[in-house]
Amino acid sequence: MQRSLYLDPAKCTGCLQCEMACSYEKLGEFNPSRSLIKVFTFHEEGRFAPYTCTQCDDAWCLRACPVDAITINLSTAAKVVNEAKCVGCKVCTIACPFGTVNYVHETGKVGKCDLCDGDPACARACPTEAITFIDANATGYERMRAFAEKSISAANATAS
Amino acid sequence: MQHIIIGAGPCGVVAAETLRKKSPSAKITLIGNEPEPPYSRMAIPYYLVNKITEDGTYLRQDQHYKELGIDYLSQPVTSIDTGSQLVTLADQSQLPYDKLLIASGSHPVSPPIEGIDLPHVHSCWTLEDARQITALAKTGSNVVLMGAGFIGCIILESLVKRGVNLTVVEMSDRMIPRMLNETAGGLLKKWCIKKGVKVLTSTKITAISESGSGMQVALDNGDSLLADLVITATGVKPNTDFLQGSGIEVDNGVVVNNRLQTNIPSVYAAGDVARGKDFSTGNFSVQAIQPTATDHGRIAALNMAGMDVEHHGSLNMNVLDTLGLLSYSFGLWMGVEEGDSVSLYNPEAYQYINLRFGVDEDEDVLIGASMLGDTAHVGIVRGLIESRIHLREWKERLLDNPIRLMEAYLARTQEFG
Amino acid sequence: MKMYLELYASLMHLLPPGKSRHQREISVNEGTTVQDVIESYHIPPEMAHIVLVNGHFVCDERDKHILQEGDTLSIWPPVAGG
Amino acid sequence: MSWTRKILRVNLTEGTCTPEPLNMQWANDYLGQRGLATKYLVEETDPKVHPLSPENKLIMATGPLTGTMVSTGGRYSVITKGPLTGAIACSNSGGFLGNEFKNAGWDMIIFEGRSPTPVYLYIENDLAELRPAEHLWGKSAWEADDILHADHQDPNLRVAVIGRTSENGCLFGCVINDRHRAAGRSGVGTVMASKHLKAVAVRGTLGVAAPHSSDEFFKAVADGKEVLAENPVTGQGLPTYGTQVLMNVINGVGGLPARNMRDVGFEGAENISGEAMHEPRASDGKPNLVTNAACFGCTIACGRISTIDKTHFSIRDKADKPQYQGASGGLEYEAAWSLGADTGVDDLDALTYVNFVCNEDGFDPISFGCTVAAAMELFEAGKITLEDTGGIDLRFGNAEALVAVTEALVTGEGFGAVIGMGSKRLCEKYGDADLSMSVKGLEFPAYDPRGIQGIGLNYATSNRGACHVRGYTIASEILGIPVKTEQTDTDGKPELVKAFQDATALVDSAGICLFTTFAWGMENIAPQIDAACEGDWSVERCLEVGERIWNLERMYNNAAGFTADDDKLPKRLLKEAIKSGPTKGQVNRLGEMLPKYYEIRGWTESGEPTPETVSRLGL
Repeated sequence: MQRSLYLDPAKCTGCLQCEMACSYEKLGEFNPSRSLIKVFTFHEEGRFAPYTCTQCDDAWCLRACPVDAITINLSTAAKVVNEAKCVGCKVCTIACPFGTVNYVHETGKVGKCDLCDGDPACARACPTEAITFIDANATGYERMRAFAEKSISAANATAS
Repeated sequence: MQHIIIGAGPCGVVAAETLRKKSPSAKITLIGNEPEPPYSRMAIPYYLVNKITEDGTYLRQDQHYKELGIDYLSQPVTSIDTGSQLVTLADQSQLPYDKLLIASGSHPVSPPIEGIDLPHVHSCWTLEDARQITALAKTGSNVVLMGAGFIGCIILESLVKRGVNLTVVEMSDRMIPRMLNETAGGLLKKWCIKKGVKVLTSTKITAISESGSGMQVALDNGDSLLADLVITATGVKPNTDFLQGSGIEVDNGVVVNNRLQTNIPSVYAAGDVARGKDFSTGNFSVQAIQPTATDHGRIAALNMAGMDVEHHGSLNMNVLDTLGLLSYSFGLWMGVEEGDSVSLYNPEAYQYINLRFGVDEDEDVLIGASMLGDTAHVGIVRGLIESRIHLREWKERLLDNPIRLMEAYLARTQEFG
Repeated sequence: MKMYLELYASLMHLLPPGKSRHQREISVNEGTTVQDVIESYHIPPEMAHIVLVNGHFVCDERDKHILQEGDTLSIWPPVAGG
Repeated sequence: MSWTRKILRVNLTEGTCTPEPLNMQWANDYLGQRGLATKYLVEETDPKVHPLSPENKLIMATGPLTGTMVSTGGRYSVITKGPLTGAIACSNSGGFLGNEFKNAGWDMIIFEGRSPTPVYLYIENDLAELRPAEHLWGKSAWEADDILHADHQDPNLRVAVIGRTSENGCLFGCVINDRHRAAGRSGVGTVMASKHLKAVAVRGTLGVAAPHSSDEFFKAVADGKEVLAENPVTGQGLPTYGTQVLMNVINGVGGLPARNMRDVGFEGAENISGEAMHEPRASDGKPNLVTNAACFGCTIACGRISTIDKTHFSIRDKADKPQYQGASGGLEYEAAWSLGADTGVDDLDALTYVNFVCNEDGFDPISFGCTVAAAMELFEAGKITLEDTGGIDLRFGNAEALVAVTEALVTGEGFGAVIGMGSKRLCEKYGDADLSMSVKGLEFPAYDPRGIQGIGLNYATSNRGACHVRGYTIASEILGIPVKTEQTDTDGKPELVKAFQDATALVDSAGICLFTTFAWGMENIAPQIDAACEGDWSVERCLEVGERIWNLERMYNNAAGFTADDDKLPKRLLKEAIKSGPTKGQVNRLGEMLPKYYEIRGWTESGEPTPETVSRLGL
């Protein structure tokens, strides 16, 4: 069964355990600035929004990559950056309309969420179940995907 | 069904792959005209600094085309007979097609000045050009880069890293004039100078002549420069010469409709060669950028496969890394008349952000942006522009502080705040 | 006899309908203990953490503490602050 | 690995920023943050220095667990000599700044001297430099925070900043970080202002290295988080109701002081309680409380994020102040008590507004509320007049007066300047020093020492003056954590106070939040320190370090001129019995507890550590 990250802003307290877990998983250090999941704070509204790649079907990043460095992990459906191939051209960072691929100065490559091979560290670390890794069909992160399909695809092309 | 795709850049390759997905049994032929397997020009700067080897520029793995059942030929196309639906190759062989995609890309153009044909004057477009430049751009070599546009700025870093004495000569008043305004272009120039590059703006090269073992480059201000290598990066033009006489309408690029179809119904055009629809203006023009090329490739292929898919236009956008300073532009980055805009300018930190908003009912819609410096989650600029989201109260907040763009995006797409 | 029951924090929802935020006048039989009230209002035993009668702690022996007419029994779940 | 082993020394007089290695011997003896920074202060400054002179130093320090995945591991403290008290000041703050310091590669920043002109410190990893802050001086903490974010075009910048009150000389100015977290007490912000240091803006991207013993570390961390999640207080009570759940509890047990501690028990308590914050209000059907919120790394998330009723008098006509129209931090229990019960005001929106202003302009709501309360008592007694207050009708319970005096404090003009002196100086000025409800010049928090004996001993002996979070015996005396002790007994309280004080000193030095101790004992904390830090950090060693820190602070105060005579409570709490309620008739019996406390501390009768104690603790 395909599983996806389900991000629920209503449950997020903004503690950033997810950012530490992500950076530890990827870098072996606690470094929120290099986390691939990011929590945004809405001060006036008193809301927190954890945010990362939805692994969208359309995969603008993958399509935009000039050197085939972004591929699909067949078991998780994650769009994964192959660091050995990425040249750091950054085209994917402007192509992804969700802003979830970022250039990483330290490596000279881009970074994005790869679902940790099917066991996302962020979801494990989240104390409030604001981040869960669940059956893809049940995820409300369809909200993001619906947004993707509704607006971006529509803007770019529609099948009639 | 026989599909032929002329051009093996990113556009052609994506089109071939899309066709294979949608038409499992169709015969697909992809025709390139360089000796190498399909590769990406975007990767050349990284090849120049030995970050990758040549095969690191290849668009796909070796066996990819074979595995997908895509025939790949490397042969220049000399002509097309749209009446009998035949493509003629340089070796005089002919290939029949049912649907044809012209994705032949573009080529660099150089200004008609004296000495432009000298052996050590090169453009930087193909892998072969890159090999030549690698051979000539050695530590301590005097190199003159003609043009500080996209291509010029992309290869700037590789030249500096190769240790050459670099002078950039740009006839416009600033660097990357098609992407940055005076403020941002000026800041980028300051950055390059800080990094040890000589940058001459509002300056033209008038002639190049041989001088001893090198060359002498004459400037319109009366000065001259010594050069072991001159690299021209003064723009590109669509590759349409081979379409002469085919009946396919060309007007500074192949004319297409919003299904990327030419005036000949069985022929489509896409990528740098096509005058596709611009998302922001609704007009048809050549964008010559990578994301548009792959958009085009995909949509043209879907239509070729018999689907009816309308292209609503591609967003003109760019990202450049010039000696470590990132610059971005999206959509109508110069704005529209009467539209609101906001900028933040922090020259000490080499940071600049400028947002542009629409007018009338779109007064709270982001229509363009340009930035200098690191911008996290920058893709949402595309998201905001292409989805035409009304920012509502967030527009005021952005006018107050444009760095809150990501918050605005999340608030308005996740419907809180 | 009449007495007052006060429930606070997450126990508030166990109060019968009424106007005051926390307090209800309730009728109990003579001889009713603190424990009897806790049980009859379905307050989970581990949630009856701070138990006061007229502001005085009833720590152990809740089942022996017999309530009097007019007493106020106040109950909180485990809470803390600083 | 736990410590970055690097400290930054900022000489404001010279304008220099110099890195130096952390003294690891001291780190082994004092762990970090509160303890370690105090050691530096003790070694580097004369205890008799004037707190607002260039010779005083101000230290911002993280703990070894700051920036790690240990729950609540995001704390930092500000250590200096406090201007309100003249005693050691150590104010602890959450939010996100501590982590950012650590990620930029610094354990500690020592500020010394005084800049000739306003500056702020900008830190981006190894880059640290003083930059001009003329454009920030005179701005509120929130405005300055906004400007710094915009100037640096960096949404991820973390900022610690002082407000206008500190600049104007208010003696209880805070250092505000992340808009509504504060190193709040003793006037540490005022010291920062005296150095012409407006703000510290930090960006750290270096990462905090993995602990040396990572398997054990993650096991200890996971165990710790599980304990917090399963404990009803840290797992449910605090996230739902925050600290404000205490308002009704403390009122219910006869421990809530009111009206400058003239009364015990406040009839308006439930209107300003945690429960009331959940209730929909009449105007828009929304509750005051928007959400709970966490500080960095915290799996409890007790923070309150609230809004003010848009129709409320405090903001109704302030369309030009959009910062009060949306959500922000507060109310927490202490602020709700000091601004509310102690002034007799039970208007939740007025308190929320005043609390926002405390955050926006960086001043301690406890000291402020208590000072206003003292002024109200003096006003009602006719010793402060309408002329003194500039027309503010400063009676107990007058919410408009509370708001007016708050706004006066921000400008620092007229009566605002008087309030800014704190209650001790204010009461002395108006001829009734006994009305200042303070110890060593620091105003009381929200627990009445007459109704709760142990906390009275803690207040009297707390090294920074009347402070609940130096030894929060309320946990035991009222809340039954870890075990219930009788609130009106004095037996066993010296031991209880010492145990809480020592444990707290350790927790405050580790980089974690004191609130974990509602669920964690030292047996949960020590393994996390042990796995993160080199050396063997047993429970025993942790407690010894805590005791060492306590004694170090004490010796600093003694050297600064404090004596046993300063370990006292205001007369009111010793003589005026509680008039009504469950604790009727009680006074604090400090005299029964203090000698025993000195004895178990290993102090002389005059309150000085004996030579044996000094030697036992290696001081």
